[in-house]
Amino acid sequence: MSKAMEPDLHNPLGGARGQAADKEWNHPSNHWLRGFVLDNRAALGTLGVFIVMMAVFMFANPTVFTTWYLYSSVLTTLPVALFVVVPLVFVVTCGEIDLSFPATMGFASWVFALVVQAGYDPFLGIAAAIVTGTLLGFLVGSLVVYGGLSSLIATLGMNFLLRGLIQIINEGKSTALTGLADSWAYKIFSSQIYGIPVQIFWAIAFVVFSALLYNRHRFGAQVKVVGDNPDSAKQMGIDVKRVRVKVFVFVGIGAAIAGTFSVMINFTWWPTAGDGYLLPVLASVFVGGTPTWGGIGTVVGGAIGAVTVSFIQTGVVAAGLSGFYVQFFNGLIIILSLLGHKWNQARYR
Amino acid sequence: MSKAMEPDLHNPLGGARGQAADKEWNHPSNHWLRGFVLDNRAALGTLGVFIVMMAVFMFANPTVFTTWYLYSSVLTTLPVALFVVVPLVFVVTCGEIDLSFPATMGFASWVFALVVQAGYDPFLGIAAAIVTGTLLGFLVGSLVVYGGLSSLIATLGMNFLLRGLIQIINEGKSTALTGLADSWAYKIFSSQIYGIPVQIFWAIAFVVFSALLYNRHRFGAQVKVVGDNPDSAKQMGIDVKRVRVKVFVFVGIGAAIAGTFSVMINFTWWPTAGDGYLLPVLASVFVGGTPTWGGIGTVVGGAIGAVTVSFIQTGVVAAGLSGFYVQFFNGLIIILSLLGHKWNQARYR
Amino acid sequence: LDAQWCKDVHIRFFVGGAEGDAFGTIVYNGAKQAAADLGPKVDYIFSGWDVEKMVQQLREAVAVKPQGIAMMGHPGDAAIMALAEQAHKDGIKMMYQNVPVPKVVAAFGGGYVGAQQEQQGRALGAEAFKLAGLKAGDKAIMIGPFENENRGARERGTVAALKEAGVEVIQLSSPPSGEWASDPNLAIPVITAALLNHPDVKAVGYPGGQMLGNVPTYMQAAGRKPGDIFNFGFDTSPQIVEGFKGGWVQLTADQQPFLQGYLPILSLCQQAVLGLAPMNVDTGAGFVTPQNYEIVAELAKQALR
Amino acid sequence: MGERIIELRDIKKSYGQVYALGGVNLSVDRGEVVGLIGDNGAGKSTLIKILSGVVKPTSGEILVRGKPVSGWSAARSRDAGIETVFQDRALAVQQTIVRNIFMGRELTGFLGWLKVGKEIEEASRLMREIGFTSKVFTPQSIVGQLSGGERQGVAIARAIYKQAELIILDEPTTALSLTETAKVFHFVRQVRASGRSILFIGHNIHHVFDIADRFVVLDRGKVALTADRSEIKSADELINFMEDIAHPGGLPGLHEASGAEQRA
Amino acid sequence: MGERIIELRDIKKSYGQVYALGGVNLSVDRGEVVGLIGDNGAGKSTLIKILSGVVKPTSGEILVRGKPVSGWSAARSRDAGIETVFQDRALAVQQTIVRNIFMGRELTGFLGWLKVGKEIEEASRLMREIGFTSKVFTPQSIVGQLSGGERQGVAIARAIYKQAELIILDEPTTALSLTETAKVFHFVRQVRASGRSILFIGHNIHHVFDIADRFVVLDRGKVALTADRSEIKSADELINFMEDIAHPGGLPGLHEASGAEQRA
Ligand SMILES: Nc1ncnc2c1ncn2[C@@H]1O[C@H](COP(=O)(O)OP(=O)(O)OP(=O)(O)O)[C@@H](O)[C@H]1O
Ligand SMILES: Nc1ncnc2c1ncn2[C@@H]1O[C@H](COP(=O)(O)OP(=O)(O)OP(=O)(O)O)[C@@H](O)[C@H]1O
Ligand SMILES: [Mg+2]
Ligand SMILES: [Mg+2]
Repeated sequence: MSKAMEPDLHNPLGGARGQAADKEWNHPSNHWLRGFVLDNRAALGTLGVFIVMMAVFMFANPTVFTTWYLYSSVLTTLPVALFVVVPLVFVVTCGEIDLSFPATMGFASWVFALVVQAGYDPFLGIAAAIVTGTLLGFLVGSLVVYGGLSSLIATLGMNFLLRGLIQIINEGKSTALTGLADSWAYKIFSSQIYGIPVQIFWAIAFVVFSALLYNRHRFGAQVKVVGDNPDSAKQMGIDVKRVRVKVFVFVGIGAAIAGTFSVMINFTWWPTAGDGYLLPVLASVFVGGTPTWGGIGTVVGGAIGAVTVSFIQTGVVAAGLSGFYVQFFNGLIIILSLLGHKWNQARYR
Repeated sequence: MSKAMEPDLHNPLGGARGQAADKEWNHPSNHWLRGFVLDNRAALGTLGVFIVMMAVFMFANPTVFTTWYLYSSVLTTLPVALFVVVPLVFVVTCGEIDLSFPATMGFASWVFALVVQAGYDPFLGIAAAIVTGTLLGFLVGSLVVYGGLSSLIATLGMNFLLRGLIQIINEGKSTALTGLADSWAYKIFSSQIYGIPVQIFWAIAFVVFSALLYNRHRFGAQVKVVGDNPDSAKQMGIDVKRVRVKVFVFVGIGAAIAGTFSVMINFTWWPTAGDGYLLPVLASVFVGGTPTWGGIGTVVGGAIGAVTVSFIQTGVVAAGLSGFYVQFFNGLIIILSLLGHKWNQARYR
Repeated sequence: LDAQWCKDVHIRFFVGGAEGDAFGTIVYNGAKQAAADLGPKVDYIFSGWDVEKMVQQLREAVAVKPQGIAMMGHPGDAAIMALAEQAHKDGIKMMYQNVPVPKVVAAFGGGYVGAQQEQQGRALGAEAFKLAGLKAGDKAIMIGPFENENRGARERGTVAALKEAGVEVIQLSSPPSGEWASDPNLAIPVITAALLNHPDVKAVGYPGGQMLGNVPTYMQAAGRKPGDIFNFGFDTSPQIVEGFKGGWVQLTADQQPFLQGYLPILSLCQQAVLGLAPMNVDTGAGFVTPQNYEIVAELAKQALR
Repeated sequence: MGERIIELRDIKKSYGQVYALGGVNLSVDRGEVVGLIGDNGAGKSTLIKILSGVVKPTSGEILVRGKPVSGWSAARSRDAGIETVFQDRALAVQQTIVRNIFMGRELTGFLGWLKVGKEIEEASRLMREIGFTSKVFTPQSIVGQLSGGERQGVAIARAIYKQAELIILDEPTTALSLTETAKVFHFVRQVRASGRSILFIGHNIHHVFDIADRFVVLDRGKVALTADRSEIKSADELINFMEDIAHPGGLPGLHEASGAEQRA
Repeated sequence: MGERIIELRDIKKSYGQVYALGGVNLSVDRGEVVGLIGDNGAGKSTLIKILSGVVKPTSGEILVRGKPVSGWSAARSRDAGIETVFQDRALAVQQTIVRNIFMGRELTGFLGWLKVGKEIEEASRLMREIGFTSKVFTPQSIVGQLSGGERQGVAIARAIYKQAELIILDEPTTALSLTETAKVFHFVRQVRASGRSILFIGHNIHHVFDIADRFVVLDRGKVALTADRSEIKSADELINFMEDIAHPGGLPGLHEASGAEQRA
């Protein structure tokens, strides 16, 4: 019997076999900063992409990029995107996708426009829009979840269907809401404070709240578990279908707020309202570092992704390139971000 | 010791334990027709949706739907869609998706237009387009596969990037190929025989060939296995990455042919060529009964899906509804098909 | 004046449509010609006709504080008003194209270059009625982006003019995602279906250059011969010229998109450098018919007209 | 042996045309370890999935502490004090150990906000209790970084958290080494000592024989044998019985192999 | 015992900072059954993944029939006559039994077109050979419809198809009942009788002891013991040895449990 007694390896495999039953837990990264970086690598990666991109633009045209107005103009509509990007991070984490939000934006803001046009207070309009968004989110979510359909295609279908409804009823007519500017609701949600568009404060509050919801609330915890391993979640007594429906409802609410904000910026509701957000919002989520396979994601990363995407067009044009370059740079940023996140993120699934 | 000797169950569980070691294999559905139906339920389901839809349209307007011109006009543009829908069935079966085909269509047909405009034979143009499509497919596939990126987002990015390149170089200018109508290539690929557009024959040949490739060729077998369980495929010595790249190359080739056919219909290349096909083609694949999760699919179903989607718009208009209803019906057909397939298909994953 | 007398001026120019759409390309070429002649630095902006996007692009344009902005009027008075006010405060000269915004112009100034959409559409309707020899009770098809109030104003005008003349008009909406503009072949079955549904239709109107250029294909697919149907529409292009040659197309209202590109830049230069008043030009000048199409043929090939 | 915690009466379950269970009676009393054995496809996993509320039976009755229940579900099963370690382990591999342990019963305070510190503390305690501590891993480590055995540890920690009355272990020693098998056994004994019950499913009859107070043998969806420990002399007796019901006639290949079993 | 089919020399493998293997030597001769045992995470699966070319070693040498090879891959491993039944079974569950058996080596004719009839015939033969036939399932049935044991059957049929010289079975009896374990044993003996070799990985030391001609014990990525059957008297001796290397001092909980092992 040949017994090979070679020296022990300098590696911590011992732990894998539970030898050290009496030893305490120990964080692999003892320094808090290292831990912070490890926990937020996706969001920090997105921030890196954004900083590099802005540095390039600034180098190309320093004057424009040191003008506050440029930023304030982006900050006016950025909130519209943020209110959908953030809930979409939840949806994607949950292992689903929602392509019906543009129609929901259009639908909910239509209700808002109808209420305001009928002479009611805009606050009532906002409430009505949010109720509409909630119901539509519930409808879409139920169809996907209880119908057991692929969310990619089913929500695409719902986007067509809802937009079709809007078109059939409105026959292309838009609604101008010129009186809106004098309302309290406008002052609170859409004016400026010291030159800063007030909607960005609301959007930041929303992002912070959602980030907490994602990382520090039962809802976020369940969304992640459901996206990671739905069978497991089900076995542990989580009502998987309900959690799934809830994320769609969350998108519905976000889309309703986004649509309303958009109408308040433009004083006009168009039957196409929301359509233009489909691709930039989707791109933001993934540029932000939430992967497609579900279970993990980053709300803050998604928000930074939205900022990045918002600045691409502005930056390309300000850097003196013709508008023909915008699509190219959109594609480039998406591909580079994906490559960056790929390299930055360990994958356990 | 209490031994419960209850009567045996009337079920074939015995087989599960290999008791019947000497018995022969036996098909559960002995009748060939039943077997055929079971093996093709997804495609047959799609056919059912199509027939019901056409029946409704025909009921709404019998005269138009008994006119040959209606069909011949659909058959003129349908082949363009078919040449991309079919390879996309392979991509989706392989567990991926390709949203870059519109730009590939545009790029490859641009090369075709350049060659023809430069006075070379259109056959050479077709060859050049196919080479371009192959290379672009290889590029996109390599990026997704070797870069380890999510195909949904990476191909979306590539679509932007390639389209951006086309735009930057052409600055929006289209190319008219007025001489094309007299060429042999046109006669072979784009004229009419007894009132039937000749391109539909090529498309049918392509569908039949691809269906065989899918069901009766090593390539199809490997695509399915890779989409079903890539780890398993890898362990069994299949070069999973290569198979994945190959499906993207297949889409590239299909898109090149589709783009060329599209240019040959009206002798003009636009820098936007192909863009309009993104949503209808995607819808066709899933209306056709190929599920999103990979491993299974149906080429014939996809083709029938393309026919269905082509007829939605035509049917709505012919039935006398305003164009505002088209989107609504698009959405409705997608949702109904998904529900139908869901009910029709057993899922083992 | 120097050849490049406007060279220190910075202008943002809204091309309007998507990169590569037929109409936008000619506008773009007009603007580029003006930039080459006069020397200003011009940023070109594409919106794919998405009105929400246009407003945001205008917001960013105002933020950059160029001397002049040439904006599309599509978002409408209400949406543009606040930004026009800001531009006015910052001393930015404004020009509007394609869709007039009278209230904004009344409040904060600015010029307009483009056809008076509704008016041009009506004129086309009247001209088509005349040239096609239509009578009250005849049937015509009009295709257009009716789902978009502003973009569809022109086609609505045509519909209105024809209806007032007693013609029965069947309206076909083109899909809002612009699929027919990016690939007019996709409309083949739909137009065939409409013609089959209404076999007695005498005239068909098309919303823009790409579709009008594809008329031969549509007619052949529907089994019609040149001259069977009176095809008319807007814009010119090499394909449309071919259509005239083959006898497929009978009438187009040329809204001279080249001028819609050239003139706003010229006017903004004049305002910025010379202090002239903004221009107001109706570019919806003429009709092209089988009698005069040869004049535009060469220009169309170069995407100048 | 004390109160009857749960009882299944005449449970039937069919998947389409396949009958997985054809009328099974099973009960577990307080403080006993029931060993459930049976061939592949006998229906063991199906049975415990019904117990834990994950799968609904086609027919039959479930009684908790003597009372029939209706609307049996995964959540109700856990409320009734039944915890299950499933055969496929059921962990969310991209989440932390903490999130896996508290899956579905997060420690929350006001309005559902998580008590993060409390969770980490509790998770540490649980993991230490079953001996899974390490310098490399913390309760905040991602489960995907753990080895198969370590993951089983997380699953077990999750099951013991809620002082459950009945813990179901579906083949818990599958793919476990001797050392870790021993740990599981140690744990099972501790649970029994604290007056709780265990339903232990396994293929290794030696293991089951060693740990169980009572044996239930499933065969083709039916209970073929129920026997107390005292009624059976050795694991070999059980093994022989199982071979008998599986192959009344006897197959040459099998005897060769079962001989091996007996030799061991 | 005949020709040396494959030999691994000083194989090391690290996953990031984790050393899974730290210099392992292993060889298999023609016609012998080697039993590879070891604790969880000892590196058994990693080692066989290297053998089958699925994982690339960080360093070390692989010799096939005495000749060093370079560019070792899954395909080359199969060409060298090595077939593996992986721990996770590796079946494509939405495909037919035929497609799974011929995965990666489809029977093709002209230009890669499949010989469908031939494949069905061959699959029938293989399945019959290992005793997995049924009235309910045909070679064209979908694997997703099969039970766990039946799926293991498909995996084994796949491995024996190509008259391989060395068949690696990574814990093949895990989750298998006695009956089916016996079947696997029967099959292993048949393979050895036909002059081919087996590398059998398992946790159940009784099983491994019973079947193997030679034992290799892995411990923390190193070979702790290599012994011929003749050198070891009983399974208990092996069990004691493994406990010793795992816990030189001995832990109370373990002795309790290992006592159980010995009793069995
Ligand atoms: N979801 C399902 N759909 C169809 N049949 C199923 C399903 N789950 C289990 N079965 C069938 O039910 C029977 C019992 O399966 P079960 O998993 O309960 O057996 P088991 O005793 O746990 O087997 P093992 O020892 O392999 O784990 C088997 O014939 C199996 O094929
Ligand atoms: N892909 C991987 N990434 C990181 N570490 C890994 C990976 N695969 C295995 N390991 C680690 O390598 C070590 C050896 O694992 P391996 O699966 O070879 O062990 P094993 O002996 O087969 O264990 P078991 O009996 O549980 O199957 C373990 O510590 C494991 O955590
Ligand atoms: Mg089981
Ligand atoms: Mg292993």
